Amino acid sequence: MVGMNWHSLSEFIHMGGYALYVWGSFGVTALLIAGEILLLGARRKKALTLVRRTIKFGKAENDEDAA
Amino acid sequence: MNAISALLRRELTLAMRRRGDALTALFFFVIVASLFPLGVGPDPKLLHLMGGGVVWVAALLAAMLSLGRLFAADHADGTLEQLILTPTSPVVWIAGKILAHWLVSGVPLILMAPVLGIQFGLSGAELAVLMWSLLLGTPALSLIGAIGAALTLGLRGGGVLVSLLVLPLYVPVLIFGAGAVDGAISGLGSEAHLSLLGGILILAFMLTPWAVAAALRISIE
Amino acid sequence: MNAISALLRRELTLAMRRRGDALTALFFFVIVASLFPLGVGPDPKLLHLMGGGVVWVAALLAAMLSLGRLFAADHADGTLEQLILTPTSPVVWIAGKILAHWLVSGVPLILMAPVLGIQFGLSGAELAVLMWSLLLGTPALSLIGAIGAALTLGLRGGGVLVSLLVLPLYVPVLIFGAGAVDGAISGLGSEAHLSLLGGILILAFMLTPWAVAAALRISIE
Amino acid sequence: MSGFNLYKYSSPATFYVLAGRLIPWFYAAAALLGAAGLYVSFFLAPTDFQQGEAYRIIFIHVPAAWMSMFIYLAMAGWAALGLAFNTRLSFMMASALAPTGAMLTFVSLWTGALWGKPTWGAWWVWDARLTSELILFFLYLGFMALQAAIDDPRRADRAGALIALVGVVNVPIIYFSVKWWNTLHQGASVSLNTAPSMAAVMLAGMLVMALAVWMYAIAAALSRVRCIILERERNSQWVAQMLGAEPHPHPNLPLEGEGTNVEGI
Amino acid sequence: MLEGKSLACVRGERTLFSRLDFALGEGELLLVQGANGSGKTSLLRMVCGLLAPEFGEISWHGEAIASCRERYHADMVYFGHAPAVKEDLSAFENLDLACRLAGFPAGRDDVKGALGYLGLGHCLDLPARSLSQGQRRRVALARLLLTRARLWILDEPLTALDQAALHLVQSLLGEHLAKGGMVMLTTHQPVAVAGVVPKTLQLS
Amino acid sequence: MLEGKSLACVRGERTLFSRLDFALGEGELLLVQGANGSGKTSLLRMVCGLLAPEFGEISWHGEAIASCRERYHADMVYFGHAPAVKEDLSAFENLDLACRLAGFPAGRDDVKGALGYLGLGHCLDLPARSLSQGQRRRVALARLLLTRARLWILDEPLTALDQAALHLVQSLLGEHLAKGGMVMLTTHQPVAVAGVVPKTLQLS
Ligand code: HEM
Ligand SMILES: Nc1ncnc2c1ncn2[C@@H]1O[C@H](COP(=O)(O)OP(=O)(O)OP(=O)(O)O)[C@@H](O)[C@H]1O
Ligand SMILES: Nc1ncnc2c1ncn2[C@@H]1O[C@H](COP(=O)(O)OP(=O)(O)OP(=O)(O)O)[C@@H](O)[C@H]1O
Ligand SMILES: [Mg+2]
Ligand SMILES: [Mg+2]
Repeated sequence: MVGMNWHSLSEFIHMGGYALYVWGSFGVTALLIAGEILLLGARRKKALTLVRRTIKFGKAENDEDAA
Repeated sequence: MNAISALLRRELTLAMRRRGDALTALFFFVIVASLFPLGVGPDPKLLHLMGGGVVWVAALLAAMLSLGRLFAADHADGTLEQLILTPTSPVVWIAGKILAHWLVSGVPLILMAPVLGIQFGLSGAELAVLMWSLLLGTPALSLIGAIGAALTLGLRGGGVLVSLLVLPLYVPVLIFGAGAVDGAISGLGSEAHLSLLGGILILAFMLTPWAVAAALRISIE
Repeated sequence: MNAISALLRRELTLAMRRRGDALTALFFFVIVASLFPLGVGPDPKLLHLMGGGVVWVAALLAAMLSLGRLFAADHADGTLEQLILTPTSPVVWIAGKILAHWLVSGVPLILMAPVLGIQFGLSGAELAVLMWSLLLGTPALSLIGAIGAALTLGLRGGGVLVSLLVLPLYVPVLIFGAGAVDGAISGLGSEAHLSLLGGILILAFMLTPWAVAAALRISIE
Repeated sequence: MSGFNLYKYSSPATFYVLAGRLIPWFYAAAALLGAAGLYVSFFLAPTDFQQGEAYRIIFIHVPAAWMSMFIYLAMAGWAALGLAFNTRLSFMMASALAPTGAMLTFVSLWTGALWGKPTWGAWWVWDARLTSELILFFLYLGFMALQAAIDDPRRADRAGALIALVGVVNVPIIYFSVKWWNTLHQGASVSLNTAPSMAAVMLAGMLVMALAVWMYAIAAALSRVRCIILERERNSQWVAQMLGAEPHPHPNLPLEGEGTNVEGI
Repeated sequence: MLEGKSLACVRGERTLFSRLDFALGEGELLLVQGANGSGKTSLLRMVCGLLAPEFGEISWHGEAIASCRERYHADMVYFGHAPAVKEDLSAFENLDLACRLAGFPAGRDDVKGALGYLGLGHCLDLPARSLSQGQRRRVALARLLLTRARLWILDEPLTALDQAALHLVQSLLGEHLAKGGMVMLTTHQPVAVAGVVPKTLQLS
Repeated sequence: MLEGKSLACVRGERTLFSRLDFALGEGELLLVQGANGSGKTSLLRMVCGLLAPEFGEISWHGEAIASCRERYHADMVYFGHAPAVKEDLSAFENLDLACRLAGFPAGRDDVKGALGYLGLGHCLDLPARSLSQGQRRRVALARLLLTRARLWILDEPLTALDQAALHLVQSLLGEHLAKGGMVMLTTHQPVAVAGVVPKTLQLS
């Protein structure tokens, strides 16, 4: 760990005694952003399968013939 | 005008017929305000400090709960469609309905407020300010709430939705209303708060009927 | 047992489907508790003193409001008739319905309570007592409330009636529940209050299903 | 997010493709700016002599707070466009912005609470800013809950737009009322004392992070709007063509975007 | 003269109908027919102006209904699946207030007469909640006796009615048509109005 | 064998009927007829045990229904004015859960089959709120395909149904009666079940 603030990794992690608060903030933010990206991916996948199904079977009323 | 008076008459007849329903708001107001001393404990100083705030929160909750009655019943039984299909302009009868709603559920709160205020040890002058603030505030609550009620018609989870939508819009009314009473209690004066409340009321009166008309059109489809 | 699990499944599916509705109680709980500081003012000392009482009053109101959901929808669309016409004993499915109701509207309150407690500056130990008191108290509220909900089915002014009927029965729960938290805040201890709450819960559990069954029979005619 | 030629791009089919091309760039910009911003926040910015390292929360807290308010404005703007010109795309953009906005509002509440505990000794106080941010969170939740409760997309669009507009009228009222409410009772409870030399680094860090969050918000909103477009338009010809399959023939009305030739996804 | 041109209706993701045209002139009866879920109710609501068509236009005497809303609604009566009868009001009050709201105030005797004609003479003052299914529908239908609107839009007005009421309603329709009124109607039951050959509109 | 003996029904201050007797044996269809408000719904609810008769007794295989409630209800299905269809559940879920609750769990395919038979195959997964009036009634009627109850009590099961559904329901009744089932029915529309001469009970 270089820079003018920290002399070691553990010092960096310790955050001058405020680790819980600082990492709690940045960590939860990172988690939320990652979660949002994952959710967006899942939603896109779901939308695409939905579209494929619709294209294959046509509209809802044609589902009947297909089934 | 004829249509408006017919509407008012109808709303008031219905309210008389379902008296229990009309009393819900009032009753709720009373119990919320009366439960607090039970929950918080009997310390009179603490209660006096809380008084204005508690009564105003109770009024706000009561107003919010009574919103369900504003359009929902008429929507369910088809009367709302019939109203929309009358030749009268929607803004007119919507204003009439909101007025009736306030007469039935807002005015009793104002009349009951002094009784509750006394439970919290408010003095005569403080009670007067409380009533004035409610007189200016409750019609604003009815008006603003009507937008939420109209938007959530017939939706799943209508109850919570209307609270969720309306609550942020109610906050300024609550703050100025309770602020006026607190101003009287602390001796800082309450004119500023009251005139702000009046401003909110005027703004709400000018804007909401249009917003509600738009919301009803959206909801009725 | 089969019927019970089907019933639970149905209630939970419905709750998931009408998530908004199920969240009503929770949301109401949150807003009542959050409006108070807005009404009463931001002084942290005052808020800490009020904390337990406000959260408990909010929980009580939330529980009372969610009673409407217990039987009313099933009554309106004819499902209740069908339930009564099943061969299962009414006591069994009524207990199931109340359990589902508590799972959907009571448990979330308990889980949310610490967040609200923090807004009022309650400490860790105080929060623990708050959660315990709610864990014992909210099922009792659901059970007791079910009687009122069943008696007022389909009546005009159901809303106010159910509050009127249920409120006196709720007051002891409120007093012991808020008392437990206040005991923790003032350092007087809260075991006695908690065990009284437990007693109320057991009593309610043994008596209500029968009372509700009788009430439903009366209401359905 | 504004600045497109609305009339040209208000067709979902065209916009879908355009957004698809832009998204990677916005994500890349967000990542780069984010890395730079984090570097500034943790390595360039010195320790605060009063608050110690806890103040570093500012680098996520303030950008999130700024963006939470800005996104609400953008959302209301799209809603107004939608109501005025009846363009479906505007409504879709409004719906696409809301979850990201709510997420950032939550971040600012969360980081604020985590900052408040070490500095004020309380997770929460009823300060004007905090309170109005909480109410903003409710406004977002209300918008999303309303749209989620409506099955018919057309009604959902319009109802959501209406409440977003009503909300935006109220935001300044809320802000001032809360501010006044609070200051009437007690003096301002926070003021961050920083050395003037530090101010420049801090400001730079916050600005870079804010830009990063902004880019991220755009990327997320565009991804979401693409999902919404797919979900809503899955019956239309252009979606079928785009996915390279013959649509099932059915004798229904032509939907908007029919015949647009679209290459690539 | 009511006209619909190349109307299309989309509910959820389904297109219920498209390119639908119809015209309804004075003295004519238009029967909208179709299976359950084919979109009859949706069409009638569209014609009333309660539902915006996805595509196409509806005009009243040559003017789009959206641009002459007040005049159009003053000349129109709609009877939907929901009968707009308040459970807490008596039959008399229900009808009386409905007429006032719609702007055709009728005297007490007219109102009583209309209810009596529909066989509700003995329950004028019973709250509607204690009326039977069919009696409630009759209260709602009594509006048709008092309105002066020329266009009637009726969605399954015959459900829950017994034979006697069926005949009454049919003769009511006949009188209205004979006076040059217009009726747009859906029903799954057979309707016969003496002296009128209905036009039909089939939804599939 | 269902029997009612000298039943009387009072609603409000009116006696709707009194000294009413009826009997319903295996394979028989009992049509309850009468004008609007004559008390048909009240009678059926009485027979179900939802409404206590003012006077008289109803018995099932010779035992008063109050004293053999569980057995009686296990063998009975009631279909009332309110269709017991939850707006928030899909057609499939509605039927599936209704069957489980009533204690005749049916497999997924049975449920789908029943809905398909009633022409709802394409809207299995639509929430009931977006179904048309008639489609909702069909969902409720699909229960009749899955139940093993011998006694069916049906209050106006034909309202809002189109011709196709009418025929389906009538053939369903026919099959049930042919297997020795019993049906008690009210309707204002004509019913014809092949091979069965209905008994009628006239309320006035
Ligand atoms: C849950 C708690 C908190 C919430 C909801 C919150 C909310 C906000 C909001 C909405 C802003 C932007 C307002 C503006 O630019 O005018 C903001 C800015 C800021 N907050 Fe917080 N805050 C919280 C806690 C804190 C704490 C504990 C501190 C520091 C001790 C803090 C320090 C700041 C600073 C320094 C700014 C930037 C001020 C400026 O740009 O004018 N906040 N916060
Ligand atoms: N949100 C939705 N999603 C999908 N389909 C929907 C939605 N809302 C309505 N529908 C469909 O629209 C149709 C409603 O049609 P409508 O009520 O006009 O039928 P109808 O012809 O009046 O039928 P009935 O004779 O049963 O009254 C139904 O087929 C229903 O499935
Ligand atoms: N509280 C009451 N006071 C007076 N009469 C009442 C009361 N409650 C119900 N009634 C009467 O009881 C009758 C209800 O009968 P019911 O619903 O059984 O009729 P029905 O034969 O099913 O009619 P429909 O064919 O219209 O469904 C109505 O005539 C109604 O007026
Ligand atoms: Mg219909
Ligand atoms: Mg009946």
